[in-house]
Amino acid sequence: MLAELGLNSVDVLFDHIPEYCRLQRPLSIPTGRSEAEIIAWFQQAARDNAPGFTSFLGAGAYQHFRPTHLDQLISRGEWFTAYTPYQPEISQGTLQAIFEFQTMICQLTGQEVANAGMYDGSTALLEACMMAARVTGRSGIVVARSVHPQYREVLSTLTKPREFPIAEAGFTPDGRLDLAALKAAVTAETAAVAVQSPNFFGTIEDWEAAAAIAHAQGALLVAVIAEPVSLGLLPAPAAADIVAMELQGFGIPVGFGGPYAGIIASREKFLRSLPGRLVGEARDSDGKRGFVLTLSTREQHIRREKATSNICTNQALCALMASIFMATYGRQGLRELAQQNLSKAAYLASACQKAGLEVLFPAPRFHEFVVRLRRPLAEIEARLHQEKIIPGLSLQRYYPELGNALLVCATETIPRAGLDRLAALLSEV
Amino acid sequence: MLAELGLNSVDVLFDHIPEYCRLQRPLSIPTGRSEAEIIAWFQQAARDNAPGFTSFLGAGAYQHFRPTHLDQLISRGEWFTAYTPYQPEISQGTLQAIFEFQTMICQLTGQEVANAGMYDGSTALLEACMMAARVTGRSGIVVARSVHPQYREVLSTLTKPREFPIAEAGFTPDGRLDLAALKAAVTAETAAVAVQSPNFFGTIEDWEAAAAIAHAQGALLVAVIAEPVSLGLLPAPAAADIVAMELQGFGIPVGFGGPYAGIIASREKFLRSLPGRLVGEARDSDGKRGFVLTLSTREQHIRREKATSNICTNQALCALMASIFMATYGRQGLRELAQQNLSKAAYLASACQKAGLEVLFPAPRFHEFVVRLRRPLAEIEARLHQEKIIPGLSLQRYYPELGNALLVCATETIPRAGLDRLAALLSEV
Amino acid sequence: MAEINDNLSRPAGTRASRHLVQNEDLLFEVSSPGKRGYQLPDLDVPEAPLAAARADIPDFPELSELEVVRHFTRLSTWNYGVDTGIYPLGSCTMKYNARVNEHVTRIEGLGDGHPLQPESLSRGALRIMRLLSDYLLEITGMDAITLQPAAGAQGELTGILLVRSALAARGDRRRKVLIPDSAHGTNPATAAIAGYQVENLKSNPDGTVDMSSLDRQMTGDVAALMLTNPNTLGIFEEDIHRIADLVHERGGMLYMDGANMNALVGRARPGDFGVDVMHLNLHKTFSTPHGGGGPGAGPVAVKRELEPFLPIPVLTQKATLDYDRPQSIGRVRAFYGNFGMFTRALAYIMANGSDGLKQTTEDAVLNANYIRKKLEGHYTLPFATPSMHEVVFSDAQQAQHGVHTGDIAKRLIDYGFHPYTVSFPLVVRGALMIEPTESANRQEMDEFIAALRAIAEEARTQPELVTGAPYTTKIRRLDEVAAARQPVLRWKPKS
Amino acid sequence: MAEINDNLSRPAGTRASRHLVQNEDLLFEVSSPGKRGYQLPDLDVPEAPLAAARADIPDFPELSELEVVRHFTRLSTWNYGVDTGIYPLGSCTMKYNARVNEHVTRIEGLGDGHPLQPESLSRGALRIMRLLSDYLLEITGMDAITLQPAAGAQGELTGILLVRSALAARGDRRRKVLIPDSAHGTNPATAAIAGYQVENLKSNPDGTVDMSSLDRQMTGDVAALMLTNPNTLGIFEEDIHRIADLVHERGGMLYMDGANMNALVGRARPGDFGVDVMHLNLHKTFSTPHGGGGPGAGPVAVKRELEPFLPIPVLTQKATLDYDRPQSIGRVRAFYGNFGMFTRALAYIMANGSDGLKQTTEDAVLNANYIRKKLEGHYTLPFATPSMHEVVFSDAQQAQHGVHTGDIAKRLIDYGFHPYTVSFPLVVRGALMIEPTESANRQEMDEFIAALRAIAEEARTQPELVTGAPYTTKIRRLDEVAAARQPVLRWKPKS
Ligand SMILES: Cc1ncc(COP(=O)(O)O)c(C=O)c1O
Ligand SMILES: Cc1ncc(COP(=O)(O)O)c(C=O)c1O
Repeated sequence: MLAELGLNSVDVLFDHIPEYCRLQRPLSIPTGRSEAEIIAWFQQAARDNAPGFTSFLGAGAYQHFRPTHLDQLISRGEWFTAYTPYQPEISQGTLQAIFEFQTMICQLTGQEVANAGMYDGSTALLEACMMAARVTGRSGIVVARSVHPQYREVLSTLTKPREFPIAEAGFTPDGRLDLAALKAAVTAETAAVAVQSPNFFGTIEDWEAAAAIAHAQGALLVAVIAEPVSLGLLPAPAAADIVAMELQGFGIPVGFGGPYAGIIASREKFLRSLPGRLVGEARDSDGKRGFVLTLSTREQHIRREKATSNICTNQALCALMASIFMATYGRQGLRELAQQNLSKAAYLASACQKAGLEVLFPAPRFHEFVVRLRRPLAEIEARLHQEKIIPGLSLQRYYPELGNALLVCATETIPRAGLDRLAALLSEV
Repeated sequence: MLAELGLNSVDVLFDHIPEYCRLQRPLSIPTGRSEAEIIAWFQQAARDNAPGFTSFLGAGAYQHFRPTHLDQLISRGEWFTAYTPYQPEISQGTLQAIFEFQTMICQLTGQEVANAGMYDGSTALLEACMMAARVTGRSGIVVARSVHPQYREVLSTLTKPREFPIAEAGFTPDGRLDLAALKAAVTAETAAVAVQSPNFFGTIEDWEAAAAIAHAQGALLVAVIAEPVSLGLLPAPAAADIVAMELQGFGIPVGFGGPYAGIIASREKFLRSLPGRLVGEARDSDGKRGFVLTLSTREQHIRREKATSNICTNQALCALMASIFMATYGRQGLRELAQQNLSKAAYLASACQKAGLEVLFPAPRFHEFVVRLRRPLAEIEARLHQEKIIPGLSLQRYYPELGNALLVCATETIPRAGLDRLAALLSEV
Repeated sequence: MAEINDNLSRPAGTRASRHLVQNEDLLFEVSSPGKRGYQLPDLDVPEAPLAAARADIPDFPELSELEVVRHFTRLSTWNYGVDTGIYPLGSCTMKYNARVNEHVTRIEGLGDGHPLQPESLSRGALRIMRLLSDYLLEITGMDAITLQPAAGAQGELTGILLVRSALAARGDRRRKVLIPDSAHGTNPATAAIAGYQVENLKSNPDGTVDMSSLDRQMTGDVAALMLTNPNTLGIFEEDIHRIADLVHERGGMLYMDGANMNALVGRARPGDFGVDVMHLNLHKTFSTPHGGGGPGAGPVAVKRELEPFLPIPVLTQKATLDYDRPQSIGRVRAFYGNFGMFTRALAYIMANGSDGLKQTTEDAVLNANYIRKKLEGHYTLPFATPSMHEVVFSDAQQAQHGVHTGDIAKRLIDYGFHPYTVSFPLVVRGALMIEPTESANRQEMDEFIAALRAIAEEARTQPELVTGAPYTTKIRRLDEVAAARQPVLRWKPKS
Repeated sequence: MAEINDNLSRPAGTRASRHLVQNEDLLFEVSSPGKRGYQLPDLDVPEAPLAAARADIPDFPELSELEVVRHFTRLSTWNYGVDTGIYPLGSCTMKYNARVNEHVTRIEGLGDGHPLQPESLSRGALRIMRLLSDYLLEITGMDAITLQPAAGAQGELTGILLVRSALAARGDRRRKVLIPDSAHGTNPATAAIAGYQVENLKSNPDGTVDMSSLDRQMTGDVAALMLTNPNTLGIFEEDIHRIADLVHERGGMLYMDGANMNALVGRARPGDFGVDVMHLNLHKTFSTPHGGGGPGAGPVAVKRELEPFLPIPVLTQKATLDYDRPQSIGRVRAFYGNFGMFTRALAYIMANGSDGLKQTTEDAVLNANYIRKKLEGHYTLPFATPSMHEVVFSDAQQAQHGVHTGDIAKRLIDYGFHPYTVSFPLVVRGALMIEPTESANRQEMDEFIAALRAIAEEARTQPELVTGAPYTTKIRRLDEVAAARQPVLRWKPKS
C-alpha cells in the first residue's frame, strides 16, 4: 500500500507534523501482551476487590439479578459494535429498540415523552434543572437534601459557571422531605424543585405534595428516581413536570459505578426543550413504518451553542440493557421484583430492630433504610469484612448530623439467612 | 386455543393414551426453580471440583488457551440454535463453515477428503476401522497398544457384535510402536492398522514405516491423532489411508470429557465409503456458488440398514469451534502454538530428570511424556492436591507393566514457574 | 420473472423482509500472507528443537482477529435458528435453548474440568451426573441409566448391544431386529452395525404397528423390536401393552426410540408400559442446543435385567465411578459422554420442575393439534389417528399440480419460516412433518398456518411460483443433483 | 422501477446481497397478557405491605423469555456494526472492539463491584484506574488526569470548567471561548453551557486555523481556544506552536479536543505542543465499543497548573481516592465515571503495547491516505493539505447532477457498506468525511473505493438511481422531515 502511495516509509505521512511535536522515543508502555496474560492480570485485580462478599450497599447503585440472556443479547456485534443510528436504513434495530425504550419509560413514569438517554442519574438531574430553567425562564433551583448527595454535588459543579442559585430543603424526623421548608424555599425565581423518591434514605416521598408547592410558584417539579425498580410498585411521578431517572437497577451491572444510563421524561408541551436524542416514527418511500432520530434541531450537531445540551454520545447500550430487562420482567414481573425488594428490606429493618438497633425514619420505604450503629462503622468494619460482609454505607461524610448512621440496602439477591446474619452481626459488634 | 380445538381441557389430548400408561401423579422432581437459584447450585457444584488447580493431565483432553472471541461467536443464536443444514438456502452459514472445515482438515492431514465430523476421536477410530473393512472387504484390525486405551476400549466394544478380530501391537522401550511386532500381526486378513501419533505416551510415530507394513499386506493404515495441535509441527499423516482425529485441542473446552468432535479424512477414492456428513459446492438457479449436504446416499436417512454409519446428529458446534480456532491461529500461529507445547514439555521433562526422576521413552515426543514415580501416585496425591496441583495421569490402570508411571502433559498454558514447581514437588514426595 | 422477484416473492404482511447481508468468500479467499488472529505469551522456556517438523501448512488461512470475527459473523447471518423464529422441523424438537443453560456449563470448575482428574476433585461433576440420571429415571420410569452415548444414534447402538448381551446371558442368541417402516433411518442402520438383520414391520392403516404382522414376524430369532413411541407420525402406539407382551412372550426385548419423549414427559413413562431399554435425546426433549447439527447426547435407560451390561464406568448411587463391571459391554465413547450437555439438560429440568415439564408436554401436544386442525383440508392428513407432539401431512393435493413437499418447504422460506421436515417418515408419500414444540407462540403459529394455507392456494393457481421458490434468499435453490454428481468437497488454490 | 429494484439495486460483485430477515413488531404489539420472561426465587420473607402501591403499569410488555430473545435478535439483524464490515464514519473511529476487553470487564469482582465499597476492598479497581491513568498520561504527555467524565462532551465541559477555575485562581475572569468553524458541535455547545460566549474562528484556505484571525480574535476576554488537532478535516494544525504561544501570551488556555488522538498516539503528544487541557474519547482512540451510541468515556488530561481543580475524588499516585481538594471544581458525575470503559481501554492498551499503539496510528493514517489517493478526482478534495487519519471530500462534482453527499451515502449502503459521516464538518459544503481506521483491511478498502467510484459514475449517468437509494434494505429511505413535523415518539395503544 505504501508503494501505491509512492512512499518508501510510513514516516513520510507524519513529516508535516513539525519536528518538535513529534515523539522521538517509544512510548514508555510495555510491548503488546497476549490475551492470556491480560486475562490473568485482570483476574488478579478482581481478586483484590471483594469477590464473593455479601454487600448491603445501595445508595444509587443496586444489585439485582441480571437475566443471563441480557448479556448474551447485547454481545451481538450488531448491537455493541454499531454507533449512533445516523443512517436509519441500516440502523432500524437500534432505532426501534430506542423507540420501545422511550415508550416503556413513559409507561413507567406516567410522563408523555422520554428521551433516548443521558449519561446517568446525576447528570440527568442537572439536565432536568437546566431544562426547567429554559422552560420557565428562571434559574433558581431548590433541591431536597434527601436527594442523592453525589447528584447534588454534580448539580452544584455544573451549574456554578452559570450561577444558578441553589437552595436546599431539609428532611423531617420521619425521613421525608420537609414540605414546610420546601414551601419556604420556593420562590417566584425558582425554576426547578428537585425531589427524589425513594429518597437517599430509602423513604418514599409524596409527589403530589411536592408538585403542589412547586406549581404554586410556577416552578417545575423535577422528580429524581435513583432506583427504577421502585417503579414496579410505587406510583408513577405523573405529577412531576420532568423526571430525571437513573436506570442502573434495570439490569445494568453495578460495575464500580458505570457505565449506567439516565433518562429525562417530561410533558409533551416541553418537548422542544428536551435535551438528548429522540427517536420518532417515520415512513419510508414505500409507506412502511420505520424509525429515525428526530427533532435534532435541539441538538449540538445542528444547533451548536444554542443546543439544549452538549450531549452527543450517550449510554445507548446501557439503555438497551434496561429495555431488555424491562421486556423480560414485564408488567407482572416488575411488580413482583419490586415487591420482593420491599419485603426484604422490611424484614431486615425489623430484624435490626429486634436485635436492638435503632432504625431511623419511620415513614414508608422501599428497599433501603438507615440504622444507627453503636459505634462508628470504621471501628467495626474489619470484623464484618472478615465475615465477607459489606454492611452498607456510612452516612458520616454526607449527613454528619445523623451520627453513626448506616444506609442499608436489601434487594431480592440476598436470601433470608443473609439478612438475619447482618442483623445479628450488627447487634454484636 | 383449547376452545378453537373444541376442547375443555388439555387432558383430552392425552385420552387416547391407554389409562395404564398414564402417569397418575406429579413427577417426583422439585417444582421449577429460578435462574438465580440454578446458577447458585451449579456454582457450588463447580467449587466441589478443582477450580484454580494447575493440572498436568492430558491423555486425550488438552488444555489450551481459548481465544475469547470463539465463545462469543458460537453464542450467536444463528449458530447454536440451528440444526443440521437440511435447507441449504437458509443454512449457508453452517454449510460454508463446514466446507471450510473440511478443507482445513485436508490441509492439516494431507488427505484428500474429510467429513463434517464424528462424535469424538474414539468413535472416529471405530468408524475408520469399519470403513477400512468396507473398503478392503476384510475384517481384521491391528491396533497399536500405544493408541489411547479408551479408544481401544470403544473399538473393542463396538466391533464385538460383528466379531472383527482385533490384535494389538506393543511398543518398544523407546516408547514407539514395535514395528516388528506390527509386521508379525498384520496378515492378509487385516483390514486396518491403527496407529496413534503422538501416541498415548506423547511419543511421535513414523507414519511411513507403519504405512509400508500395512500396505504390504493390502491393509489400510488408520492414523489416529488425539491432539490436533500437534499437526502445527508434526508431519501430516499423508501416508495413511484414513485419518481418525480428535479435535478437542482446537478450542473445544476440556469440560469433563465432552462434547468434543472427531473427524475422518481419507483418500478421494474411498469417498463413497466415508461415514458421516459431507458438504459440497453447488450452484443455485442463478449460477451462484453455494454449499449443500451431499453424497447422502451413504447415510442412514437414505440408505437405512445399508448406510456407511448410523451417525445422524454429529458435533457440529464443536467442529465450528475448531474452525474458528484454526482460522484464528492460522498458518503461522498454529506452528507457534505447537512449538510452545513442544518446548514446555521438553523443559518439564528435563526438569524432572534433573530432579532425579526417571523419564521413560527416549524417542522424540510432543507435549506429553511418562515419568516414573518413586511411589504410587495414590500415596502422594493428597500432598499435591494440597498444593492445588494435579500432576498427571497414573498409568496403573492401563499399563500396569510400567509400574508407578505417570503421564504428564505440559501445554502453552503453564508458565515456567509451574513447570519448575511440579518437578520440585515430584522429586520431594 | 421480475414481477415474481419483486412482489410475489415477498408475500405481503408476512414475517419476511429482504435486507442487506454481506457477501463473504471462503476463509482461504479472504486470507492474506502474514496475518494472524491471536497472540501467545512469549515462550518462557528454551525453544525445543524437533528434527522432523513439517515445513508448512500450505494454503492454511491467515486472518486478523477482526477478520475472523467478521467472517463468522457474516456467515451466521445466512443461517436460521430457533432464535430467528419458529423452526417446526418434525422429529427434531427445535425448542428454546435457554441462555442460563449455556451460562452454567461454562462456569469455572465445570467447563474447564478434566475428565481424568481424581474423583475426589470431581465431586461436583459427578453430582451433576447423578442428579440428571435420577431425574431422567424418574421421567422415564426405568431402573438404571448410562449417560455415555454421544447422540441418539449412539444411544440406539448402546441399547441394542445391551439387548444382545442380556439375551446372551440368558443363553439366547438371535439374529434379527424388527423395525417398523415409519422408523427413523438410524434404527435400521444401528441394528445392522450391531450385527443384526433388519426386518421391516409394516404399519397398519392407523399408522401404528400392525398387530397381525407383528404376531407373524416376532419369531424366536428376533432379538428386539425397535419402536418409536409416539412414532414418527406423532401417533401414540395404543396397543403398546399388547406389543410389549407379545415381544416379551416370544423372548425378545422392546427397544424404545425416545426421540419423541417430549410428548410424554410428566404424562406417561415408558417404564410403565413394557419398555426394556430406550434412549433419550437430550438435544430434543431436554433442550440442549442443536448447534447446527450437534453436539447432542443420547442417554440410555434400562430395566433391571439389562443393568449389569451398562457401559463402564457406571455411576453409582453414591455418585462414584464403578469400573468393576464384569458383564459390561465396555465403553462406547471415551470419558463420560457429552458432559456439557448434561449440565444444560439438568439446568433445563431444574428450571421447569415437575410442573413445568408437564406443562411443556401439554403445550407441545396442544400446539401440534392446533396446527393440525387449522391445516386439515388444505393438506391431506394421511391418518385420522390422534396426533401428539407433531403432525404429518402429505402433499397429495399439491402433487396433482406438480408441487411437492420439497417445493412447499422452499416456498415457506419466502414467508419467513424454517420449513418442516420434508419427505419423512417414508410411510407417507410426500410427507410434511410439522413439530411446533411448546416454544411456538400463538401469533407465529397463526402466521405459519396462514403461510401454509396461502401456499396451498398458490400451488393450485400458480404452481410454478412454488416450484421456483425460494426467491428471498441470498442463494436461490441449489442444484443438489449436480453437486453429488461431481462432488467438490474442499477448496483448492487456483493453479 | 422494477428493473432498478432487481438489478441495479444490487450492484454485482460487491459486498452486498439481499437475504431474508424477519419482520418484528414493537414489543407492545407482540406482547400477550400473562407472559413473563423471568422467574424469581420464591420470596423467603413475609410479603411486606405498601399502602400506596400503584395499581399496574398499563400496556407494559408481557413476553416469554424466548420472545424477548427473538425480539432483540431480530432487531439486531437490521443493524450494521464494525463486526458487519467497514464502518468509515469520520470522526467516530469505528475500530475493532476486541472480545477480550468485554471478557475482562465482566470478571467477578470487577463487573459486580460496588462503587462505594471500602477502598480496602477496591484495590484492584483502583489499580486499574491508576494504570490506565498512567498510560494515558504517557500517551498524551500531560501531567494529571481525571477519568470521571462520561463521554467526550462531558470531558469538554469538565475541561472548560477547569480552565475557568484556573483563570479565576489567577484572578482572571474572561467571557469568551474561541472555536474554529470546523469544530464539532459539542465544542460550542459545551462552551455555552459553561457560561461562555462562543466566538467563531474561521479556517484558512488550508483548512487550518487562520493565524491572522486568531491574532485578531484572541483578546484578553478569551478564556480558551478549543482546538481539535488533527482537526475535523483530518489535518494536523502545523502552526500549533504559534497558536499555543499566542493563546498563552494573551493569557488564555489551549483546550484540545482529543477525539482525533488516534492520529497521534505514539507519534506526537499534545503535552509537547502547548496544550493545557484536553479530553480523550476512550470509545474512539481506545476501542471501547460504541454500543449503538454509547457508553463512552471522556477522560480529561491537564497540565500541572490545572491539577488542583480536577474533579473529586482524585486518584492519587498510590491509587487511593483523595476527596480533600479544596480547589476542586467538584464532581461532574456520580461515582468514578464509566469504569467499565476503563477496563476495556486498559486491556486494549495492554494488548497493543507501545509497539502496537504506534503501529495502529500509522495504519490508520496510511489507510486514510490510501483512500484519499484512490478517490481523488472522483470526488473533490477541498483542501490539498496532507491528511492524517481521515479524509474529507466534497460532493461538488456530484451536486451538479443533483446528487448530494446524503444520496451518495445511501447508495453506499446498496454496495454493502456503512456510509461515511455526512455533511460534517460544516466548513466543507456537502462533506464526505471518511475514516477507515487501522481496522480496515486492504481488500475491503479496495471494494469500498470501487463502490464510491462506481457511485460517482452513477451520479453522472443515472443520478436518479443514486437519489432513490437505498434499494437493498428492509426499510427504504425514510421521510425525516415528516417525522419531525408531527413527531410520534412513543407507541400508544389503539383506542
Ligand atoms: C425418531 C428419531 N430417532 C433417532 C434419531 C437419531 O438421533 P441423533 O440424531 O441424536 O443421533 C432421530 C434424530 O433425528 C430421530 O428423529
Ligand atoms: C471531534 C469530536 N469532538 C467531540 C465529540 C464528542 O464526543 P462524545 O460523543 O464522546 O461526547 C465528537 C464525537 O463525535 C467528535 O467527533
